[in-house]
Amino acid sequence: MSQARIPAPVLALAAAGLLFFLLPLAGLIVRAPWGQVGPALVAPETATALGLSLFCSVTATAVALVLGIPLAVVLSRTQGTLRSVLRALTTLPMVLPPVVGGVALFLAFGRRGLVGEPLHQAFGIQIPFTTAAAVIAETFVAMPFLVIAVEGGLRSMDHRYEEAARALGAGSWRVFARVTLPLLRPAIFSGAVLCWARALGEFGATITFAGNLPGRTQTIPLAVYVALETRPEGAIALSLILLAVSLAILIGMRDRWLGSP
Amino acid sequence: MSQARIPAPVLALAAAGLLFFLLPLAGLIVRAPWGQVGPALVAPETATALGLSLFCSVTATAVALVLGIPLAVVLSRTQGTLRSVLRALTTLPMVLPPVVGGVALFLAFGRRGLVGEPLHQAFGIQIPFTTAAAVIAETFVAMPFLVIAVEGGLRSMDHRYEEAARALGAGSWRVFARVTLPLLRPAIFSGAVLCWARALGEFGATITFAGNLPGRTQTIPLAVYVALETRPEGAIALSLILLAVSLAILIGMRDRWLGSP
Amino acid sequence: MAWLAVSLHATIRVQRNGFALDVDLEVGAGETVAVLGPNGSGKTTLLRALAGLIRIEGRVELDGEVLDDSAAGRHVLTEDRRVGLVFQDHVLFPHMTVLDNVAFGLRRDRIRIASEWLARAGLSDKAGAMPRELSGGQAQRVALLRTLATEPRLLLLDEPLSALDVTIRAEVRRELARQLSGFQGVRILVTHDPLEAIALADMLVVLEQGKIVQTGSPAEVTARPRSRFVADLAGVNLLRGRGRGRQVELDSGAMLTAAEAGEGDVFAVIHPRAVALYLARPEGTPRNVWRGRAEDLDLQGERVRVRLSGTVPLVAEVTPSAVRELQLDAGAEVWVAVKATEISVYRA
Amino acid sequence: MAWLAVSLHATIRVQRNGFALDVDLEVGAGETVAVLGPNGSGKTTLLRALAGLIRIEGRVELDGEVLDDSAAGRHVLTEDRRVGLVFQDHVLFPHMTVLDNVAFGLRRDRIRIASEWLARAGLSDKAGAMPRELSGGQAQRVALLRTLATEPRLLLLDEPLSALDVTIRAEVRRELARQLSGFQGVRILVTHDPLEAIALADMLVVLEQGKIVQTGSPAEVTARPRSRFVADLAGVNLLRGRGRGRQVELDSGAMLTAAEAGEGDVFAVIHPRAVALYLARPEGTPRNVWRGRAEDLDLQGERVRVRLSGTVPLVAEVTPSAVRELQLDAGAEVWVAVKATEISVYRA
Amino acid sequence: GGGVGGGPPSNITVFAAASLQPAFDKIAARVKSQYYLATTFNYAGTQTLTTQLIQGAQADVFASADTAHMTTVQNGGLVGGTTSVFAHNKLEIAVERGNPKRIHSLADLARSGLVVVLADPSVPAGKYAQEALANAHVTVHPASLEPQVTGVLSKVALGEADAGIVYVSDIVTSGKVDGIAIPDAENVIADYSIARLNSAWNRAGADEFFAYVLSSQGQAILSGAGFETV
Ligand SMILES: Nc1ncnc2c1ncn2[C@@H]1O[C@H](COP(=O)(O)OP(=O)(O)OP(=O)(O)O)[C@@H](O)[C@H]1O
Ligand SMILES: Nc1ncnc2c1ncn2[C@@H]1O[C@H](COP(=O)(O)OP(=O)(O)OP(=O)(O)O)[C@@H](O)[C@H]1O
Ligand SMILES: [Mg+2]
Ligand SMILES: [Mg+2]
Repeated sequence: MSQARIPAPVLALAAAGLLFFLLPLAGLIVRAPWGQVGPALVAPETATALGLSLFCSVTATAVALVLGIPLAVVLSRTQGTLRSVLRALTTLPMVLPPVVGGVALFLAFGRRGLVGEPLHQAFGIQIPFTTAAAVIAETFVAMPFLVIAVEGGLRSMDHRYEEAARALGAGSWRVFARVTLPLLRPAIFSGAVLCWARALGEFGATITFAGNLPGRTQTIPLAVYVALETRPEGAIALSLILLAVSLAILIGMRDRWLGSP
Repeated sequence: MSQARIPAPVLALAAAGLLFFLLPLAGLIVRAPWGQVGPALVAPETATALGLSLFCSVTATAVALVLGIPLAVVLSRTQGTLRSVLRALTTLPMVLPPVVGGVALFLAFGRRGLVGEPLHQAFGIQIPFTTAAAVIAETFVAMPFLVIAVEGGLRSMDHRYEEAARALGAGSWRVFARVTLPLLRPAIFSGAVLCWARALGEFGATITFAGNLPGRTQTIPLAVYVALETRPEGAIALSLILLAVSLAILIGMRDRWLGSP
Repeated sequence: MAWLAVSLHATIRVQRNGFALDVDLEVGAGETVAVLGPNGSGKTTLLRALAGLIRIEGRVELDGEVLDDSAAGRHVLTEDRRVGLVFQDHVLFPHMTVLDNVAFGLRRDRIRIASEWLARAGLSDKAGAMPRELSGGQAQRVALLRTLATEPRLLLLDEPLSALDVTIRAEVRRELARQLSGFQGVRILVTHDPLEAIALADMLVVLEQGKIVQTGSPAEVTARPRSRFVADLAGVNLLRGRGRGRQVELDSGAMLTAAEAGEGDVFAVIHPRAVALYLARPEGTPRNVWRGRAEDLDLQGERVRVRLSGTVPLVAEVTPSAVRELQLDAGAEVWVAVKATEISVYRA
Repeated sequence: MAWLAVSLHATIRVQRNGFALDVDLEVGAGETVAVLGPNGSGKTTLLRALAGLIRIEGRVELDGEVLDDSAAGRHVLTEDRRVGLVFQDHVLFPHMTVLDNVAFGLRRDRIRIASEWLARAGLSDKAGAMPRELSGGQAQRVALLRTLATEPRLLLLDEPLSALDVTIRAEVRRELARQLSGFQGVRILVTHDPLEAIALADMLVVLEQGKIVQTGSPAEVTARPRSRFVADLAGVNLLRGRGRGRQVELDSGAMLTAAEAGEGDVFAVIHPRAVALYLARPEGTPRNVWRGRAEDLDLQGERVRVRLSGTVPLVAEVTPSAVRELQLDAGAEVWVAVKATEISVYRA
Repeated sequence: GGGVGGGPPSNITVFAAASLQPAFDKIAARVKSQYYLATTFNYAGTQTLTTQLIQGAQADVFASADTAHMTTVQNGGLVGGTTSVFAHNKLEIAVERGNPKRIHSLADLARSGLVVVLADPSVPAGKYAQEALANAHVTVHPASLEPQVTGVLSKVALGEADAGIVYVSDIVTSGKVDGIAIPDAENVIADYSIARLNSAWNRAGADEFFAYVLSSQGQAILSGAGFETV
């Protein structure tokens, strides 16, 4: 293919943009306390925090898929003002400072929260300070990315496939499961990747709502924050490990999964 | 239109998803220290911080547009492994815990940083602790959202428009400015909204790299953080003001701007 | 309106900003109706309304069952209507094999029945293929099978052949004709192609701007076009005027002599073959003789169509040898003659 | 190969997984070439290669200027070629007015020149309209103007009429013919429609699977088809066999008697009109008489096409009255006769 | 620096631990009216401030919540004068208003069913809390180890945690929780340290601020905010 040349100023700006991303990462790598990476890597706490990070971010992504895809479907059917309002409401967790997000989660799911209080009094269930709380915090912050990506996919989807399925006698569930979902796969996947990445880096809401307990709620970003207090070098080493793992996962994902719908 | 019914379980999950977003927001509103909202609203620091927040987030979005659209154009032209690698690199700032992102920005643009040091020695320019630093921190964290949205738009664009323009004798710059950019408008706009929302809520990288200087780098999320230390009610009141402003802006945006390309 | 013992009764009104569809339709069991009309005349809208994909004002009754009745608030969902819908460009599910596509609408014994349909159509070897691996013609045939396999009571075909190659189209049209002949329900076929309509339909319905402007058997409709669109379809010249005995006064003022004309507003149809061209004024029987100018010539197979301007703008169809003899060229001045007996006049 | 004093010389090879285009083309100044071929035969690929939108192996020379020469590593960018490209579905810039679309390719006096082009085409009143407000035919005419306004040396048209309504198509075809007649460069027109090709082109090029299988004037090509595709286009029966004096031995084993047959591999063409059908074995001149079975009947205007199976599978074209007399029906057994003089035989 | 009745009021930048905000804001107001010296604060966690200073941040005064970070900054050659401890802070048990869980001593924190939140041992408050618990021979299973004292405080204030160990000054500032005193025998004292920095642009102003914090007026303000004076 001989595609249109990219104009030189555009190329230059793109290079500047890439550099803007790469320089800080390069800084981390160049100034990295490489001596600390080895010990950090073998430290049992690292493995625990990394495992917990992956577990929580993957679970949060799964929850976001289960709740977010239906929400996107409903959003994509709305019109006009209702649509703007719903869409703005789903975007708000992105704007809310994460620490306040954590406070908001307390107010909803905490021991004194709107839902948490009856839950606590009826069943003695306490959500804060558990791994579940970490998952909830990450889901709250990261789900908007999934919802927005899937909704975009739905809007640009060819709805005649669904119509054809209905004309063939498929009920609403069958249309959704056998036609809509498979056709949405690329949008779902790219939304899930964004959501997962955001969940993996989540800090503020998690530390507020789930607290910081190694092995239970201390994900890598929390461990990094704590380590910054006493051994900044170790914190950077830990961040590099997180980056390397994410980079490997992101690159390992098949290109075709990431394609536009 | 009589569109396919949404299956009941999907509706139920969507309601659960919406509730999941709305409950914490409702918690904030129900438990809000309404008595404090008034004073917070009229406090001169609030206006300063809000103005700074809007200024920084809008500037960061502008920078992200200038650097991110070209980057997305280049990304959309790459194939195979290179594409995966570049795409993963652009996604990394999402994964990096923001505080570490701030440290990375020091390592790149700080007085001792890769670029900052020569800059400081040659021209005496210092980036950290300036409003520019706040803009840089927000751009670093928020730009990936724009890049990924625009790249998606580019991939699903009909490239025959560009081919038609070339066949009409338009050089690469004219094709880009008069055809590609206008056709990309919806994707650019929706990416810019995501980017702006993320920049508006940015905290970790900003406080680390730009510091917490009222009137210079203290955006609302930073003011909220400081207020949480001493008067948590004020902090929540401040967050509510931020939420209300963002909600108004998000709803005010025309629906058609947000449509998929 | 009394409901007769026929299979589909529909009174459909759809209002959209700037467009209104307003159609009454009655079709007998086992009949094929071809719906023709210019772009944007509402053909697709009509099919979508019958399929239940859009809400209508009015009433649709199929085989005694009321599918839509806006007065009674009744609306049967598309999936419960047992209608079959075939789109212009197949719309096969891209993520399923051909076999799974055909099996999609079946309830039980799905794979066996779908395989049988494929086998009957000679497409067994494509059962495991994905839609993108099929040629356009094969894909459209599979789409047809997929719909027929569900044994719909009402079959709706929206330009099923128009996306196909001319060379494949004849083949798929043959197959369609064969399949339709074995199908018992009501069939409604939207098409742009008059040949397709005439080959496949028992009745034509011509839509323009959301209204039915003409309906009848293919022979009736093409013999007595009532609009420019139908005249173009039938390839004839359509003139409009006022009848005065055996004369027709055209809107342009020119007079036409026909075998019979009647009184009042009339249409006059002249087949292009009946339009004769001469270099000199012809003497003899033709009553209608004017001067004209050949605007352009269009070779169509073994005939040349000549578009004439002048007193009465017409299209003439002549042989290539006539073109040579007359030394016809765009811009040439000629005499135009039409025999009175070749002009068919009927009430507007 | 010696380069003659004609305007376009192209030797184009494009390799894609599973598909290879390999074409040599020479076109004189002011000539129109129609490229025909089944779906996927590489017609669009050829135009894109000429436009410089894909890199090729080989050489393209236009009016003495080398646009592509893979051996010398030369590749002139599309925007510097002065080629015009018109797509099947107009591809007007949706965010610009009609006037801005037409002015897009102009260098100076853009608005004035664009307005003139629109005025000449009678589209001045649409100058301020956005493309979505145009009908399909108008949009395609604007797309054509937009390209012609840049005065390209090479005009590439990729099925410019196929997205249009049958009724508008004739009108746009006329306009296209008029515009093309005023255009001095080389024109290459991809089409599916044999009528269009014959009406507009000086030379036909038939592509199949990336290779040119036949080339020549419309009359030559349709008179002597060399492939099933061309025979279908021309609407004739094509048979293949070995010539033995006046006999042709078909691949199926049947023998055909022609006026002249020659020796070696040959094609035999029989026009459907020359195929006569009888209920009883005909006595008399026809040398070629077989039994056959009417597989299906296809009404085409005032003729009926009958597809026959049997010793020699053929298509016959008869009048509707003949169908009634013979009581022809799908499945009817008939006698098939073809006069030896109606069979044209030529070397394969 | 700006003298009384002198030229235009001058300005200093103070990097201060976030817990000092209530006291330092008052001090700044006084300094401004008495010396025409405007103060710009950069309040953040001591650790963040340390990172920023090491990365070359310009500031006139640094007020740290412990001596360890001050030592780090000093070892980096960034301190331009003497360092001085200007306040102490004692630990207290923070409980919900009205003390519904009836917690009266460190030993009560070991009760099962209580949600106790501590600061992480990597921050001074956490380290001191551990020392205090060790002094009292109590083993606590915390629900969370907060990297910031605020985290402990806000969780108790919101009622999500039953108790936490924080500084007295935090309880005074917060006003949302009750404090249960820890006997001196078990308690640990934190030292707050202040210094003028090498990078100071306004040395005179920095020294004025430094002196005011250690003056009796300054100490009175700190005392009012819950700190123990030196
Ligand atoms: N989704 C839609 N929303 C609004 N208007 C529409 C929509 N689809 C079609 N229309 C309008 O409704 C009218 C009828 O359109 P319809 O598609 O039924 O025409 P059609 O006869 O099928 O045309 P074609 O021959 O182009 O397929 C047109 O004016 C069209 O612009
Ligand atoms: N972008 C592409 N990438 C890979 N293969 C392609 C691409 N476009 C076309 N092809 C393949 O190249 C071959 C030639 O395609 P081309 O579009 O040139 O055919 P065409 O003759 O124009 O067909 P049509 O009549 O359908 O327009 C086909 O086998 C097609 O599948
Ligand atoms: Mg339609
Ligand atoms: Mg093509």
